[in-house]
Amino acid sequence: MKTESAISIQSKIESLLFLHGEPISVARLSKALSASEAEIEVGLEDLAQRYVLPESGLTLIRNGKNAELATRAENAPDVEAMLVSDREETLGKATMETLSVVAYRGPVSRASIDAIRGVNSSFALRSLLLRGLIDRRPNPFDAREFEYTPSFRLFELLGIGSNGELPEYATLSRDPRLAAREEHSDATDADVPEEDVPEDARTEE
Amino acid sequence: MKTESAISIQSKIESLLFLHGEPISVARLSKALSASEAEIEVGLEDLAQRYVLPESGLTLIRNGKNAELATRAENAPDVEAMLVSDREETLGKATMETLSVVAYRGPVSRASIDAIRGVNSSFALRSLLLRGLIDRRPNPFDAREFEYTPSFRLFELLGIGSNGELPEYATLSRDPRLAAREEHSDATDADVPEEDVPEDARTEE
Amino acid sequence: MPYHVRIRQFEGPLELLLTLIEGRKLDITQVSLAEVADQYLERLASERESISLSNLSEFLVIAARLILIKSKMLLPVLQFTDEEEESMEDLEIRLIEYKRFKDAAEAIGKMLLNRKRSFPREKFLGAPETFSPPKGLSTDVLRRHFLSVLGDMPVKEALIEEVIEEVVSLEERILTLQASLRKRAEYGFRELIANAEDRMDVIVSFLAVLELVKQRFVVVSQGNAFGDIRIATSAVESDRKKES
Repeated sequence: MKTESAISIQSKIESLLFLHGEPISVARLSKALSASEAEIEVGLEDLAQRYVLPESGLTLIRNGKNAELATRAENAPDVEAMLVSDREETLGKATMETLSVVAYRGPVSRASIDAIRGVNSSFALRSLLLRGLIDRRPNPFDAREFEYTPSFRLFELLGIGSNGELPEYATLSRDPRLAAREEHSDATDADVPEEDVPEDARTEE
Repeated sequence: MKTESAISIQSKIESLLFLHGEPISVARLSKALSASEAEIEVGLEDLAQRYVLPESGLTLIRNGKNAELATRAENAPDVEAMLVSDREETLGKATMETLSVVAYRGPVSRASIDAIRGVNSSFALRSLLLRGLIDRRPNPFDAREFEYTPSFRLFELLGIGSNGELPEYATLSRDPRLAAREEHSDATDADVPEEDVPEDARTEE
Repeated sequence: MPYHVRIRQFEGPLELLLTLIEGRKLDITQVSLAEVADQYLERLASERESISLSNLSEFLVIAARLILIKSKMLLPVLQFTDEEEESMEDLEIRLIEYKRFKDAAEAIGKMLLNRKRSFPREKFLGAPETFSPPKGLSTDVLRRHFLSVLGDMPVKEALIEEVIEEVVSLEERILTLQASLRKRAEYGFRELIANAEDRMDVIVSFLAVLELVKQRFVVVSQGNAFGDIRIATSAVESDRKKES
């Protein structure tokens, strides 16, 4: 098809490398894009050529039969500065609330965290993982799902041995309002009672 | 230094967006790169232009004062094969209506959404928040209220670069009463209170 | 008790109105609004039980506007206040706007189904994880944030209670009216609303009368265009009384 072929193989390779944080082999790219390894090699060449232009911020790293996307070497100072500043930054309300839910409720699934907070928590969880404040592991009962726990280093920092030592843990971790929220999260549009009062109703007063 | 200035701001912006992954504000880019927000805007524009070329595998998504790098929407079939697919369940009628109001009118309060739909939209909003299709933040003019905006995730799923690419954006993004009022009043009474300018002024003459 | 299955094609008053107008293949105008007014009131009366409390007041407000529009069509000589005129036109604007969003929702739905979509990159993908807690983190800070999450939980609040009051008042009004009519055979609508505190009060009374007409408890008549609406116990009801 005309429109299909207008998007070059170079473009598709770039999309795949962009999403993948690690090197990908030429063989794997060839399989994923149903193209010969020779075609992939040409695509990678073209990509590398394009990245040489001064307006590009990316670079292609080749290591034998593997390829990986990275930031342009000349931009390293800016990149480093951003990594450092991000880690020194204070955590926002959303991230702190997510941390508190993991601390009091961990091990806890993302779906439960979302339901308890009433909003999607994926950005907050990613930040907390990067900062080593929480850990992620596959749910032993459902391999498709992860569960989140506070990290040991977090406990060390807080000077406690387990989350049971958090203030008012027994009451707060079993607050009945939590269960009510989690129940509602798997209801679909159709079967939720209309009288259901949403969490943000109070803002309307 | 010659070599330093040869690397355009566009290149640095691309490096930072690539590294950061998640949406980043123009203000933060401006601070990180010691450039004015206007310069950043120009750089983002240039970047978006470059991504239009068929050999590019990336795209720039804009949402208000934030920007994010993502894969080219047309490459989805190739990219999906390599990802753990997060199959979306279909959304109900009420949820879709609410989503469309937020997409075109965001930032928008719950009261305004309810007024447009003629029904209470809180459950639909909660469902959209949990799915990460919309975001909420306190209303800058009234902290007791939230305002809702479309999320980057929504634009990613729709395969568009900004809300301007939504169908019939120009018509739907504007309140018809405001449009009527502006039409009927000249520049001098632009800031009279709403009650003073009836929308049917013309028919009353 | 048999299962009570809720089957409703519409969620809110605007959707109901639009369904009625489109069902007759009409454009959205004052005339078409007047044409579907009766149907709207019938549906409202017959499906009131399945309408949630939080939405009922909006159904009633729109019912009141439809009654205004209908009376304007039927009695062109009637004078309306600017506010009333505006509220009639506003309903038309709102309905057109609602229809646009309903169509947009469908368009967006289709877009979500096609395979064209972008994927973002994870934050700092590939960057090493380093332990970097925020300054001042303590167990008490965590406790406070957890409490704030708990505080976001649903609270039954005033808004809903107000609506309940409105509904209760509609029900009460019907009972009061029935009781009064048992004592006296006929009432004037003006008499009925003499003590009305506000517009909503008048609307509630009017709806109460409509409800009673529907239940065949009363019959209403109007002598001339500006005459008072006379409300009288219906023949059916008088017979019922005699029998008992």
